[in-house]
Amino acid sequence: MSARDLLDTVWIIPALPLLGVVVLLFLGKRIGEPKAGWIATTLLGLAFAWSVVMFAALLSLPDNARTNTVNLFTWLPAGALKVSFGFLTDPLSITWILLVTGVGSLIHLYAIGYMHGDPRFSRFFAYLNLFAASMLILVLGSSFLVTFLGWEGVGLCSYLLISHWFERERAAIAGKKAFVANRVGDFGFMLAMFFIIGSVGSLDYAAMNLKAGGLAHTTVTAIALLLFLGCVGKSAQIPLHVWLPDAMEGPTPVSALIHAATMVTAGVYLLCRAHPFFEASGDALTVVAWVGAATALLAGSVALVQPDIKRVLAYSTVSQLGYMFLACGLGAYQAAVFMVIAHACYKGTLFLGAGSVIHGNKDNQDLRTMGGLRKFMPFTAFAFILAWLAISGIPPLSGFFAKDEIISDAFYTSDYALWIVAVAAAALTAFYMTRETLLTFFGNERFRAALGADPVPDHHAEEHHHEISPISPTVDYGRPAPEPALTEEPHEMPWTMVLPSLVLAMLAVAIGFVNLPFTNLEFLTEWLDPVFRGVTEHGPDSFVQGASLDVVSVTIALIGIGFAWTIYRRGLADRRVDPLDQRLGPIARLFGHAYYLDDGVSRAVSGPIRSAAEWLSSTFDLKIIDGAVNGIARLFRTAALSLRKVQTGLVRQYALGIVLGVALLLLYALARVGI
Amino acid sequence: MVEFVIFFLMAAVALGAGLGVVLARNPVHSALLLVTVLIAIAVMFLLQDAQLVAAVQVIVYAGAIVVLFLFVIMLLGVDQIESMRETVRFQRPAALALGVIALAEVLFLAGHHWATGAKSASSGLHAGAGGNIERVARSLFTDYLWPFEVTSVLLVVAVIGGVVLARRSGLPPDVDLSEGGEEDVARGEDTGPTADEVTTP
Amino acid sequence: MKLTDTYFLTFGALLFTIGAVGLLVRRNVLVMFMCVELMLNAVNVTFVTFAKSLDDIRGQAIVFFVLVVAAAEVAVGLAIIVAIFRRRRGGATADDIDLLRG
Amino acid sequence: MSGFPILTAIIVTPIIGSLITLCVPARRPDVARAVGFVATAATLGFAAWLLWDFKTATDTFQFVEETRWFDALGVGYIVGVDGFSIFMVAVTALLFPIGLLASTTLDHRVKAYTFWFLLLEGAIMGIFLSLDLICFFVFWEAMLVPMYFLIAGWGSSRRVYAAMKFFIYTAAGSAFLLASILVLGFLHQSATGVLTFDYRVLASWNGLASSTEKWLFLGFMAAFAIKAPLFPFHTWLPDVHTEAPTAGSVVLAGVILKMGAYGFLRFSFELFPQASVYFSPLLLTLAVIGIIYGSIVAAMQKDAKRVIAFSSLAHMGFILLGIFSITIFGLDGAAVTMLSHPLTTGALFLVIGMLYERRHTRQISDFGGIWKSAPVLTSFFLVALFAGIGLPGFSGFIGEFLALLGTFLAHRWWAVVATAGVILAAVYMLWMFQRVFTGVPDGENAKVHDVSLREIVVVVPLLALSLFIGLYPKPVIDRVEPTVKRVISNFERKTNYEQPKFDRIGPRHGGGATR
Amino acid sequence: MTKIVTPGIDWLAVAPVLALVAAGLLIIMLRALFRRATWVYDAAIGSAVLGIAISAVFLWRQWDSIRADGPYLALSKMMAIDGFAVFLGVVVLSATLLTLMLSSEYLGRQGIRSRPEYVALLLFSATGMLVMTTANDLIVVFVALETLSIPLYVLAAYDRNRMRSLEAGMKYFVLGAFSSAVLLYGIALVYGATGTTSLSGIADFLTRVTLLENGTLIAGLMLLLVGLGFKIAAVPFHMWTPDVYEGAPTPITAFMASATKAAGFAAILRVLLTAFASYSTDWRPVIWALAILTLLVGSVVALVQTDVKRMLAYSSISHAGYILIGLEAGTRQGLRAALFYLLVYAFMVIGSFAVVAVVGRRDHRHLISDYRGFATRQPLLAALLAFFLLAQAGIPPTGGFMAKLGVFSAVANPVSGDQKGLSYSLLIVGVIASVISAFFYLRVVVTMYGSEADVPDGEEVARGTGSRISLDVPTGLVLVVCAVLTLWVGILPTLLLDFARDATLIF
Repeated sequence: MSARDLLDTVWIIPALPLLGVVVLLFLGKRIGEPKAGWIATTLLGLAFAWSVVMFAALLSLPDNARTNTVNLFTWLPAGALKVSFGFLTDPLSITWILLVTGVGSLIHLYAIGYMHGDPRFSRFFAYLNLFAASMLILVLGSSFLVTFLGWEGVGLCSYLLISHWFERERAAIAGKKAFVANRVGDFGFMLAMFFIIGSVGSLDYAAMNLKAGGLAHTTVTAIALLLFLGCVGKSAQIPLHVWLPDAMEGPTPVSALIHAATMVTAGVYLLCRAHPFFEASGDALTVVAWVGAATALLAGSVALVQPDIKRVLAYSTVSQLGYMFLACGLGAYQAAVFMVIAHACYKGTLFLGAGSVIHGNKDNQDLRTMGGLRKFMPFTAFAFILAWLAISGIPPLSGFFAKDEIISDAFYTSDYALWIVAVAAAALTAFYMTRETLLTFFGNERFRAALGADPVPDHHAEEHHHEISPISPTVDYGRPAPEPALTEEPHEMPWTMVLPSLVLAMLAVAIGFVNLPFTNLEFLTEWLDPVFRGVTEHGPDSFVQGASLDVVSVTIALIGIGFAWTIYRRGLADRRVDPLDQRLGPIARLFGHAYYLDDGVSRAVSGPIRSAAEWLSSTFDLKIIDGAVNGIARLFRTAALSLRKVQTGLVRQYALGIVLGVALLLLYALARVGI
Repeated sequence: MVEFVIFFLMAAVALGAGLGVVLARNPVHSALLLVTVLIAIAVMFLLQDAQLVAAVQVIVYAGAIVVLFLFVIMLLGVDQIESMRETVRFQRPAALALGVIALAEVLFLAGHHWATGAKSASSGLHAGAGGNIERVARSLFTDYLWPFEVTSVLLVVAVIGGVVLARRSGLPPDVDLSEGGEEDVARGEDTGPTADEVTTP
Repeated sequence: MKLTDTYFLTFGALLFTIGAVGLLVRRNVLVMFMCVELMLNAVNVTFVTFAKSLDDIRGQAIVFFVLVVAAAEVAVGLAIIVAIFRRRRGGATADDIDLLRG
Repeated sequence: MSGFPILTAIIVTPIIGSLITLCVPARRPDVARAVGFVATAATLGFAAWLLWDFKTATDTFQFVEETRWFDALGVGYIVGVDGFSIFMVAVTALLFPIGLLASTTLDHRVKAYTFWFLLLEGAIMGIFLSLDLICFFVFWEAMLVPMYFLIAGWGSSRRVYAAMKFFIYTAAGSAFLLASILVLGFLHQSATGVLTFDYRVLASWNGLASSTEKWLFLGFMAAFAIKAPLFPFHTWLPDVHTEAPTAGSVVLAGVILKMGAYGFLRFSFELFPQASVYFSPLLLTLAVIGIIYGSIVAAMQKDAKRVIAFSSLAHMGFILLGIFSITIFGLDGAAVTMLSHPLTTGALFLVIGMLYERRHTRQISDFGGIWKSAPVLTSFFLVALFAGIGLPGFSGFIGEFLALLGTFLAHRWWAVVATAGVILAAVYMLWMFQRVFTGVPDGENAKVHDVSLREIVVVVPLLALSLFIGLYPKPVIDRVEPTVKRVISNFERKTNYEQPKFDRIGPRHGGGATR
Repeated sequence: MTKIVTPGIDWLAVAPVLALVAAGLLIIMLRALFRRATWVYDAAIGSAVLGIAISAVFLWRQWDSIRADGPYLALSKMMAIDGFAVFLGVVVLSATLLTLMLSSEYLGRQGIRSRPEYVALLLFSATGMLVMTTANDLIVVFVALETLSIPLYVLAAYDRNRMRSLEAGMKYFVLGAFSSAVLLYGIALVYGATGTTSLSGIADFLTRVTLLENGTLIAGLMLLLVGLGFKIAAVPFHMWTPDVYEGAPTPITAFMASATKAAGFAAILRVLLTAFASYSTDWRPVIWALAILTLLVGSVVALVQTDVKRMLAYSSISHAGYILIGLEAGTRQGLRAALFYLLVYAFMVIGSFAVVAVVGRRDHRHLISDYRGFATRQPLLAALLAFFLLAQAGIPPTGGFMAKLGVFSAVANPVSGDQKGLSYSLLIVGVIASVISAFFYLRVVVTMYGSEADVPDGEEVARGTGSRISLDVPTGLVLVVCAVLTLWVGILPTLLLDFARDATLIF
């Protein structure tokens, strides 16, 4: 069996979780609680194993032949268009499936513990598996259309998983919001596909690689920007990022898997995959870079003041995704991929940690009522702290290498404005992550305020997962901190939750070594090189330049950490007051409300847009259009009623009618005869 | 010239009496004026070489039909002066106007010489043997044999109709099996779904 | 001055109009019937005049049919009136009979 | 199967069934139902057989049967299928037994209900199979009566108004259709001396003056645009949908709306190719307005059925968009959507009907939290919802994608606006879903019981089929496309219309910029 | 005095008429001889049926002879024996027979007296109609018109206990007499202009002679149209129709709607297509205008009626409009369509009135609201009424559709180029009117089927129809015959279409 034959079996990878979906959907109830989770996890684990096999198989090929397409069947044969349902294996897709299956498996495992006691346990895992399958189809697809299938599939799963606790209104709304925002992106994706068919004549990536360079600039820019719109939606870039913070209404494993590690990076994947269009356009790249940079900065600033443990992470994710887009916009696709991998590890760890904290705090997510938890949850705290250092860019952790490469690339391409933005965002990152870590695990134990109080009868404790409170656990900026409701001290999580955190934390520490910024040690870059052949790379002019830029990065990170340390070292003196709010004043409110973008949109939607639609449906449709229809009927009726009045019942008037007829006919005769 | 005078005299009488029929307030007077019209017209028939028709006009029309009218007037006891006030709005002016218009139209259409047809060769007014009576008879029994026969049915019908309708019904007047509150029903009636109901939501 | 057909025909038209208008303006059903008789007589005049001008005896023969029809109509018409008067005494003008309308 | 008049069998079987139903005593509703099931199942069997035997390689009409009906007007009974009609027949045959099965909860006047329902099926089959214009019109008009009685007899509160509106509105359109058919036939007669209403003959005739062609096109359009419905002629649709019984809504949305689109495809295109090209911008515009407008108005509805009704308006907009793009992709897409929409919307209506049976209300505000009390039912709705809003993997996506693609290639900006409808579809459907199914159920909503086996049997085939077509549309497209190509080549032969070139957009040589 | 030689009598030509007259006279004699006998009525019906049967047999013989030897004129050219006459004769006889059957029990149920005379009058009226169908002379037209009308005046007023019936008779009489005077004046003018009253003679004259001044002729033609338009209830000469149809005994209403309309159209078709064929450019616009007015007024005013009979009266006005469409086309195809329409319409309308007659309330009102929930009380009758109404609305597969298809195709296929616009516009108005008319037919159907939920407190039930319905055998037979024929023509129209075609071929 040759390597290529082996690679033809790549379909097994998405098929495994898909099998899980079928099994769990139809038999989930019967399988019951822990087993359903184990089935899902095992299947994804097997997929990971098979991904490793695929990786090895691909590795065994010479590096310029590391691509293999397997067509399963003809999906859409319409007219001159033939779209196959096919899978493409190349270094890019292999990287992503390793990531998806690997991180996915860990988070599945984590979810077994996290979702314990949930009434819809098996369904949750069915959705998770469906998500994994969709994501795998997305990255393995051999054409835009197959990718789009996965693209929409992950959107669907995102919707279902965010709304998993649909009893909570906010969860339901958040799911809807996510889907709709993604649809706005899909609008771009679909139009881009039409453009591609119209210009390239095929949706296959192979055809794209061949022909993209030969297209007119306007066309290729239009394609690139429309695709980019899709990426913006999926990867929560400005201005479509609004759904991601709300998506935190979903269970935390979902946030970790979908809204941090994998799905949101699909936009980056698509940028990488469709880079020939972007490269051919050039202008589109500039747009990508600036949108990415702006997102990194603005989302970072919003994260500064958020009181909710998950929301900080959500805005952080948006910000980090901005870095990845910035990298793509600079043409540093390998750097973007590197960042994706590193981010998946450390952000995954952070989310899992946050989940554990929330779990251990009776669903409380408010940073202001935590503090000092490291004593109660030592493993969790350990993993979280490692990831915090990684994301803050402390060498030699993975975050340092990944982020530093992007920031440096901005410098190398002489986009100094971008470089400054990137550096500023890095400072923000260091600050808000430090703030979160300190408020959670260090400082005064603010949750204790409740422990002294009357113990609340605890008969709900056993089944607090079963009954979902209709109030959202996430905390909006400006909402007063809730009274702590803990009736016992926080506790460490079971091993199913701790183990994945620790493994991911280790990866977050170590994964940076796959792409060290030294010649011959850039394993990842070289591995991906066949995919991005033809893309100009920028490197440091000299070792000194590179080294000094690194120093700048680290310094900036340390400054951010230092600021946060001075403010939050002892936690909060008063849990109602965040000192940062006082220092920043009105700017804090601006940050806290995310520049009022959500408010503005929702005010517009519930205000003028909604009343316009209301007018359309109640006045225009019913009164004007239907009114015209009924008006015709009424017209006839009015005519009938007036004609009916003529029929007086008086025979003499009837005779008058006859005479009138006589007079008219004779008049006609006169006209006819011509007198 | 004599003919001329007779014609105008008769025309004036006929038209005047005709107007009288319309304007007389007592139906008996109308009937009597109708007789006058009929006799004046009979004279005109004589002017037109229609002797038989003139005779029949007097005998049948004046003698039978108008008498029938008078008979019914008396039978029903409506031989009294009635109000001439018009209760229906615009009926009179409209009737007058339309009548005059229609008349004017006919006259305009007819122009100066009404008849445009070629003279009939076969059944001329004076052709053939015999007098006017015989010639009319010949026409009736040859040309118009079929309608002539059909009129017999007409007369039978008239007889039956008269008998059937004028026969006493056996019910006292003004008591109607069905009439109970008929007027009421006719006005504020409960109707089916009106067009409004089915056209508007 | 010659007595032409036109005089007779115009007379006929006038009489016809009087009859027609009379029917429109009178409420007494009996008088209305009389007006119909006026109209029929006007037609008769017309027929007889045309018979003369066309030199066609058939025009005179037609008058007989008109006569018969008029007689039959009057008989039936008067019978209907009698029947109506049997049902409702007094006030049986044409305007009173208006149950059916709309 | 040579010689067996299968098409006639498809038309006549339900009609015979209905006549048998008439003979069933009224106190035996079970027997009437059984007759109904047998008749519809037999029809489904015939349809399946037809589908099996349908040849993919040819673009002519198959299984043609031809007899003279009455010579006085040269009218014949001519039936045949091609790629456009085959799937409409199939989906009709599928929806009727399902509709009947969904109506088993009905407990009054079952006999009459079954009678009308079967009659309706026969008439609809006749519409899709007739190749003689008069014959077609007879079925087209006859279909109104059973539908009218179904709505008026078994609808909800304002059924009288709705039934009347449906009847009069559609009859108004078809009146002009009849006039145009007659004028067309007689113009053909005076030009060629042959009086016939045989579609195939008239379609191959090319002797209409272009102004005449436009007028006749408008006459046909009056009927089809109302039935479809096209934007300003849609107001009967929500009223009728809301009031009709569940099975009525299913058939209405599934098949009857498609008759308008089918009419355009079958008749307007080949009979009046020049006028079709001439009017296509107008119709495209109306279709696009329909998509956007339908979506916006759907979002604002308070009645769940009205939401779906307006969503049908939007979906029909996609179909008409595909049709009037006059491209192979567009027509393919329209044909696929015509097959797909009955499946998804049918399922949606079925689920709404089930909810109505449980709660006796369709007001969105009366619901809440159904997902908790009836999770399987909700899953059905959810799947149908996503299938309906064009999620890839379901049939709706294939259809919409191709329709939009065709439009994009021929008329770019219309497609751009129409694609925005994809966003709106998600908005109104998910908003309704959120209000009806999510949240904590209270009172009555908490007592809603989940689906029964019968209800599963009713819904699952539709959704499964939608999924199958979405993942493997090849069998459908293979059967549709020869006919599509025939129509397109007819356009290219008779008019100076040209299919947009496949990959004409912006090659670097040749002007550079996109048009 | 010379001997008057009467023309030879063509006995076959007059036989159908004679058969009816003989039956009528027999009834009168029986009635006169056996005044108190109760069997006279049965005997009257028997002899009437016999008379109709014999008449029909002779019509059939005429048909054979016409097919063999072609049409001919009889009795000094007063009669035209042709396919047209036979076809409409069949319509008249069928309508008469069906009316008779409908009346047989109705009279007793309504307490109407003088029943044998009723039958006789019906036969005499039919006699007039048969004469009308064969008329080839304006005088025959006039005499026939009176012969068919005067019995109808009496019959309309026949229910003397009921003021409405008398009122109907009175109105019909006054206006009928008035309009026949107008008609007669028209005949006089035409006679004056052409020197003849014979239809074929007028045609000869008009083709032979080109009139320089044809004012008199045109005026006469217009007045003829007024008189004949009155009989077919064309707008604006229609105003008697609703009142008379509503007031008259229901079988008589059915008779008027079917047979009288056929006879009226027989006259107007013959006059226009035989005598004035060469003047078609003059009368076609008039017919066009009358058709449009008739279609629209008839169907629009019917929308707001509350009484079923009155609604059907207006609908019959609009049906006259459809037949006028066929006439307007002025072609053989149009004539054929008009004839076919008349035949089919007769069955539809008699069927409708038959149901109405059966369910009539004791106080003789027929409010649509009385039909509320009728379908649940009398499912069969309701179904039949619905069927007839839908047929009248022109819904396939019923005869009504085929009839409308016929007239529409006639105007869709105009002969001459210059009047295409007129024809096409008529086509449009026709189809619009058919939509409007669907509305009011459906209103009744809706009332019967739609609203059984809101029936009744007890009072409503007592007032409502259907509680005391006794469907007698003859009426049942009428319903079945009408329904079967209407459906049969709708599905397999060939036989009757061919009949209509042959009737016009040998015109």
